[in-house]
Amino acid sequence: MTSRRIIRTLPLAALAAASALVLAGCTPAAESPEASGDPVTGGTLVYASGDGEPSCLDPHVGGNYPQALIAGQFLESLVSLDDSGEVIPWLATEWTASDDGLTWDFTLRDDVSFTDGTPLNAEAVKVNVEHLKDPDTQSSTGYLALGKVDSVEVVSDTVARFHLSAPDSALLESLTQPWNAIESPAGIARGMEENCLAPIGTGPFIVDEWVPQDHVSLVRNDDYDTGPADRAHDGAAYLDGIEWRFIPDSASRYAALQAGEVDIIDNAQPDTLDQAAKSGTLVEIDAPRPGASNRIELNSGQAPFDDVRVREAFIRAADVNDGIDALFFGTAERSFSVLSSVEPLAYSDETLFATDLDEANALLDEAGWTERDADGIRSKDGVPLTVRFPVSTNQSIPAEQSLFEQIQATAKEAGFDVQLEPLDLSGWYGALFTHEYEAVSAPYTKVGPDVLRILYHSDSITPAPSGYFANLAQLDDPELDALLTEAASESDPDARAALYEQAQQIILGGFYALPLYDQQNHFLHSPKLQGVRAMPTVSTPTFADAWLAD
Amino acid sequence: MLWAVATLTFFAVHLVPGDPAQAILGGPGSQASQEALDQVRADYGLDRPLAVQYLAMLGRLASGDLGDSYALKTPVADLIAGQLLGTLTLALLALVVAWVLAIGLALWSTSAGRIGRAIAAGIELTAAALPHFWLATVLIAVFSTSLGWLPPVANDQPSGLVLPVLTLAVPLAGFLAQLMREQMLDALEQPFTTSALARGETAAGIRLRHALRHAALPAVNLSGWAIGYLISGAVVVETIFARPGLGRTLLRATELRDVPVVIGVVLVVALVYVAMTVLTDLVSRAIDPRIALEERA
Amino acid sequence: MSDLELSNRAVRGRALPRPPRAGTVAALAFVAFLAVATVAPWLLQTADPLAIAPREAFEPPSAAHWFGTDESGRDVYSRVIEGTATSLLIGVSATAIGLALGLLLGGLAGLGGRVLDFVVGRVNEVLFAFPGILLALLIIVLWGPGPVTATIAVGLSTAPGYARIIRGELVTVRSSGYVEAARVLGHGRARVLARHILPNALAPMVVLATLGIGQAVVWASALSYLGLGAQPPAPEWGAMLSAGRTYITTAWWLTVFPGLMIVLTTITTTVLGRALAARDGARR
Amino acid sequence: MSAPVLEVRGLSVAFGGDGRRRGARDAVEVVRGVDLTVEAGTCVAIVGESGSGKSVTARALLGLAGSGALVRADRLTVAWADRRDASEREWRRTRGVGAGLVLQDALVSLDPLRTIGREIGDPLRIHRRMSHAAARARAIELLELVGMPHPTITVDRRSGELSGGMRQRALIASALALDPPLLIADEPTTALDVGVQARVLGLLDEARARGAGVLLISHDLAVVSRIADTVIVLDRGAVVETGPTAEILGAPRHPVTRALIEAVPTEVPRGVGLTTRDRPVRSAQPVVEAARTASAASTTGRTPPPPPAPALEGIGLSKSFRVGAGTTHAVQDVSFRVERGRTLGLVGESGSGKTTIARLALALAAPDAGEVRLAGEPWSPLPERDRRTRRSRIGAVYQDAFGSFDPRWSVGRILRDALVAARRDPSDAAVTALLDQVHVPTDAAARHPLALSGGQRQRIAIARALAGSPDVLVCDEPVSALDATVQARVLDLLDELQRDHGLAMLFISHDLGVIRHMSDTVAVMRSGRIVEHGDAERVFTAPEHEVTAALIRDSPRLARGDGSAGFR
Repeated sequence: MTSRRIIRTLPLAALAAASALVLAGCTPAAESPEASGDPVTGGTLVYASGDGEPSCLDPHVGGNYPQALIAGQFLESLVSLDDSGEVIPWLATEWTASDDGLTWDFTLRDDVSFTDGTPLNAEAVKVNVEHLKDPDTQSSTGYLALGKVDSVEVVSDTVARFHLSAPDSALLESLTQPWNAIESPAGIARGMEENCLAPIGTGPFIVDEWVPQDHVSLVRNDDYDTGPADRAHDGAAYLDGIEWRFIPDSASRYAALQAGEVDIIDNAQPDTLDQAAKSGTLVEIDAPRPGASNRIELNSGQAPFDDVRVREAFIRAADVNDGIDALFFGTAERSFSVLSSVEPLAYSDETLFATDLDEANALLDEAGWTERDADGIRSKDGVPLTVRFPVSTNQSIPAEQSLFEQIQATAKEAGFDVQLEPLDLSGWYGALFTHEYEAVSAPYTKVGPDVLRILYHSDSITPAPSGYFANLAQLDDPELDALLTEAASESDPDARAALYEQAQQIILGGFYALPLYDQQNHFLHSPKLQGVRAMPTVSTPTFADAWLAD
Repeated sequence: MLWAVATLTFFAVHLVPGDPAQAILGGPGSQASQEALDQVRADYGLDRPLAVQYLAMLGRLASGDLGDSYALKTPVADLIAGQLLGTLTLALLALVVAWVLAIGLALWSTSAGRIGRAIAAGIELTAAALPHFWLATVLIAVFSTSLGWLPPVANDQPSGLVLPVLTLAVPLAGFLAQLMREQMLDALEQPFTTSALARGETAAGIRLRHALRHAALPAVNLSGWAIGYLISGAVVVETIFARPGLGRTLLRATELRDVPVVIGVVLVVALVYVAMTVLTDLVSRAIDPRIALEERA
Repeated sequence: MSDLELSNRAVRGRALPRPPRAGTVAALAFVAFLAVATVAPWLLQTADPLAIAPREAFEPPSAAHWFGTDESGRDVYSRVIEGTATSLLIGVSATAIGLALGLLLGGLAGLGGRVLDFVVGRVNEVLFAFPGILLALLIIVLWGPGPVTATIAVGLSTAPGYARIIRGELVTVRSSGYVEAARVLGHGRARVLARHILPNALAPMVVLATLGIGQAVVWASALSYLGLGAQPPAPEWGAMLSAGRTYITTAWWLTVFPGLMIVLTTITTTVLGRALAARDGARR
Repeated sequence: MSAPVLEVRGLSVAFGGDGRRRGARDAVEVVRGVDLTVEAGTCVAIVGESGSGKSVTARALLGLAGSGALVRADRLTVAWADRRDASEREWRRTRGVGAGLVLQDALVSLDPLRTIGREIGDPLRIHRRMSHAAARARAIELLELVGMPHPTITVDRRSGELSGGMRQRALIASALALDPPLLIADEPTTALDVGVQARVLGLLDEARARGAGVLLISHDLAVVSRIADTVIVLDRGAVVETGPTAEILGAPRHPVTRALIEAVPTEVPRGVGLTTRDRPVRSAQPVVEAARTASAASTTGRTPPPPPAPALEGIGLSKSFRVGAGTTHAVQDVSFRVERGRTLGLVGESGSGKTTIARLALALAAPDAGEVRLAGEPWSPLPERDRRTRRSRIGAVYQDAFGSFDPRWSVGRILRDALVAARRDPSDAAVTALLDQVHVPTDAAARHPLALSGGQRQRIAIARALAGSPDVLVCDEPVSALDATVQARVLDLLDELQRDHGLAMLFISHDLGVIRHMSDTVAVMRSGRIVEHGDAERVFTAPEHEVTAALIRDSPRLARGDGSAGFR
């Protein structure tokens, strides 16, 4: 069996020096006091999260972004990504794939133990994969990412062999995600209830205590010496610990940061980013999430958007550029791709999205929507041109909801009756499951372009038992299906890139989606906090190298 | 009474669209498999008829067991026990502060002239009309962001309680002050006020020793309602000030369709309400023996 | 969930401070303003309340935009005017629902004899023990968010308060001298009920309802904050208030003006309610 | 002899002038140039109808006329201190120390939320800076002084927990706490039962005997005549007559005084009018003669031979109420008859069961035992449905006329409603006729009862009762809330109506004088039973039961000119 080495181990020391100053995506908001002086050991960082408090700290269970945010502090993955999107070693030092792409060998570091003393070995990896695939774990994100993994074989103490049912070009990218991080088998064995309260990993911090609705206390792992290959320094973290607080109200969160009650906040709102930039007293980290961009999917599965002319008319009519500028205070850049700008394979085509009201009107006339009522709403055969747009109040920030209102206003000029329906999460999913929507915005975070297969492959129209389906545009195109399937198993990077570009051309050219901007992921922190960076994987911040300056 | 509350809540929550099995498996949007859903339904007895589930719930409640949270998988009793103190502290402190503010305002406004009274009435009405969420934001903007006196979110220090308590107390004080002012003015027109003045009592003495008692009476009676009002307000206040508590627990549980937690919280709130009602009843009887007399008549 | 107890005392209280005449006149003037804003908003508006102009977003109050512009560059003043109808509709309908249900419950308790009184009394106690917001949340998860649900939710949660007061009124009126006098004259039960008991027991409800409208608007705005308000882009004061709250540090005018309308409406309804009560009380 | 404890010259009190702010509106003077002197050890009474300014005068003497009042006096010396233009602080030195005030109805004049010990102790605490314990001890002494039973227990009670008499004593005790040289008592006995009334007057008399000057304010000349040395008659804010009690009562000079004296019904024979001034004499015969004739006619049964059955009859009536855990027997085995054209007077202290009898008679309550018969036919056993059509046969007049009117209705509507109930044509003419009958101007039909005087309201209530041309009229304390002269006019009206319509009347009152004046036969009640029953004249002149005797003894009587007043 010949195997091709995909990636090499990197000299850790060299990389540390290189990335110490280049903090991924970190843009000082102003002339902030530059990171000066040597790292300081000690101190407890207070992190304020605006995301919902997880019901379980183990990201294997369920698997959402809030879990990823905190899990990144105490769990580590087999591999990571560097700033350029290349896969780099983490707990696994090297990996090889068989030519048929069905067998992968991961060589693990032999000097790592979980914080409960359990050694990290191939058996542990096997237990983790089995844990993720066990229905009792109720894993969703991690489970999907390992969809093609059949089993894990313990080759030796340090070599774990993954057996796949089909080639998976996205496997490594999937394994970088916190939802597929490696936990202590002994920890998992305690059962879900206990493991949810304090999962045990190999990361720089250890879960000490979780006071529901208030905070999670993390303390330093003094024995820590791992980290992804691009980590800034060796050894344990500088911080004594982290107090991870949940402050759901964005205004309070920002006020708490201003008052010095907390050191860093996530989900910073556009107006506060603007304010912070002007005042120059806070530092911003802009780390767009990977996977899909924020876009409005047009339901092509039913009238009126089953007609490409109507879809194009909507996109031509909806004027979003000025709105994005005003509402996001210049913190969000208009996107013309369905993929996040951090995805190297993202394909963008601005020409398709130029606003043109006359064109929109012409297209609608051509499509037969010629009658207009007193309000200017078009109709065809007595059926009004209605666009039901369920909006999740949990997922869309106020600025985004305002943007939708502006789309509603501009689309109306072409004769669309956009009905915005703000709904809570349950109601929102309910509207999607019953297909009571013509347009919807649903962010999706995943590492790598394989997210396109999840979002636009016709298989994803078939709902899961829960009613969930990811292909909200209901895009059913055999040609696209074939491209996405091929890309997912194509191991040659260039060929893969070409396939994905073709796929994206089909999606954009068919006017199935109106891209808006990247999934916004802004952090603000006090200048005291230094050495923090967002992981190039799913853009969660890591505090392994962070310190609090005096 | 608690039984009725539990029953009502049980059926109300079961009317809510949404599959509890789904809620158990990570909430809406999770991509749980059919097997997992079936498994959970069997485990939690969700496949049994509603009546059976209802009886099972009553059985558990009767033995003091509130069940396990669907979302957190921990016993509801533990969950609530951990949150109750925070909310009660907040609500009771707010009640006390509201009382103090209301008494102060009522004493001042009844001794002030026409213009003073009009101003007081304006203050009261405005205070009573302030939505909690707005007041909280303004307080944070003024006292934390601009002045930097107080922390904008709850912390371990007492200073962290000031703004949440004020947010809850100010609108309530508006209500109470209106009520107390009216009662005081009423009391000041009663013949016993003339009697007391004729004994040489000072105007301040009349207000403190006579009118205040009369004003306090209806306000005491209102305190049971006030606790319910404050706990309702706590949903918003705890969210804004990031305080742990029942309000946030309830909001979250409702969003997640976490039936046992919703029932548990409602029961506890009802219990607090009942306790408060009994207490206010005792207090008002102590203040006013006429109540007991009237009941006998 | 409300100041009903208080309002009732205001209605019953003997020594009501009668609002100064100037206050009543000002309140009436404001009501006239609200009436115009409801029926013919275009008479007062300076701009299209729905017309967006992203380039003119977040402009502070000026001669062109009296109350400034919002995040989409819409004229806040015109939106506040436009929102009057919706907001008042929410307030009025919520109060109407609460009152109707309160009438039913209170009527059963106050007129239906001992057993019914006891049963309804307990039901009412149970409803009272429910925190209002929970009732609202339950109703909202039942029927989904939106202005209609919010209205129903607020209405339902005020019902126990009304029921309690209506029962009290009925019991008082039922044992009053004039009801006895009517019986002595030989009038039948139905006539006494229709001519004396209901009109007199329900007269104070007009005042209570006036007082309840403002509070209903406030509660509905709280629901808006929790993400369960009116349909965008329809302007509604509560929804505007909660939407503007996001920008409170950068654009104060977004919340201050809708907030002012709510407060003014509440004050106005209260002042008028009291004026009514004073008039009514003078006749008693 | 030392200087008087109270000397007032030219006292004027005006309201509503708004002099402080605008001065544009004219002030209404409610007290005009009153002169007043009270010597130590004497009692001076101010008498007048409501609105005559007597209460305002009393309050002005303590600086309590109210914040809107303008008080002027040439001389205002209270307890030897000049209090003209006194500051609030100066007034406080007078209040409680120099002068004590006793108001009407201690239920509202004592703070119902404070123990009477504290209320009595207040002056001690305020003026003597006495400790709480010492004040309480002194309060107990004071309660003993006023004859309060069990003072050590009652000192910790609140006014609501005490009976009316005990409350009034506590109130007097609080006024006496610092033994002030002047005691001002404003209607101290109104609304009290006669027994209690007598004891309260006795307490004031004792204070006077101890050397205090007492200023007694009352609308009731009979009360005043008991203890007052001097009487001052006030009318519309001005003194119209003043002099020694005996002189005033014996030889009243002013018409107001005369009206007041005439209005006292006690000694006026049945059927004789109490008023001569306002009402035109409707009969050609002299009033007295006419009355006597009518009275004689009805008693001797001039027209048709004695009817087969009494108009209203109660047979063995019993009624009890559950009160808390116990049962109150409001009425026990009571029987009575009221004949056509005659009046049965029902008298007794409050709580004796009088009102329950009225309710039973009106079939508003069903008796536990016994039966009420109307015109010889069953009345109380009927189902309400059958009774309804016959209700117009029996009318009712209550003490609180105003409360018996629907607050939303005008006088006309009230009367039309009554006509409808009686199946009569509710025409304007019928309403006018009813108003004529009770001597109320016809334009009152358009007005609201609120706009009428107390006497007019009671007349409207009577007119309503007459709408069905009843045979029987049940009057429950119909004049108790009215001023003496108004009371007199209403009583005269009832008398007249009885004569004109041959009404049988069940007349209930706690006032012996009224009962005596109105009744042909009298029943005396106590604790739910009739203890004495008989011809009115006989009962009053030769009471057989001790309850009756005590009632008669305690009843204030106008000592007409015999110079011997009350307790002397």
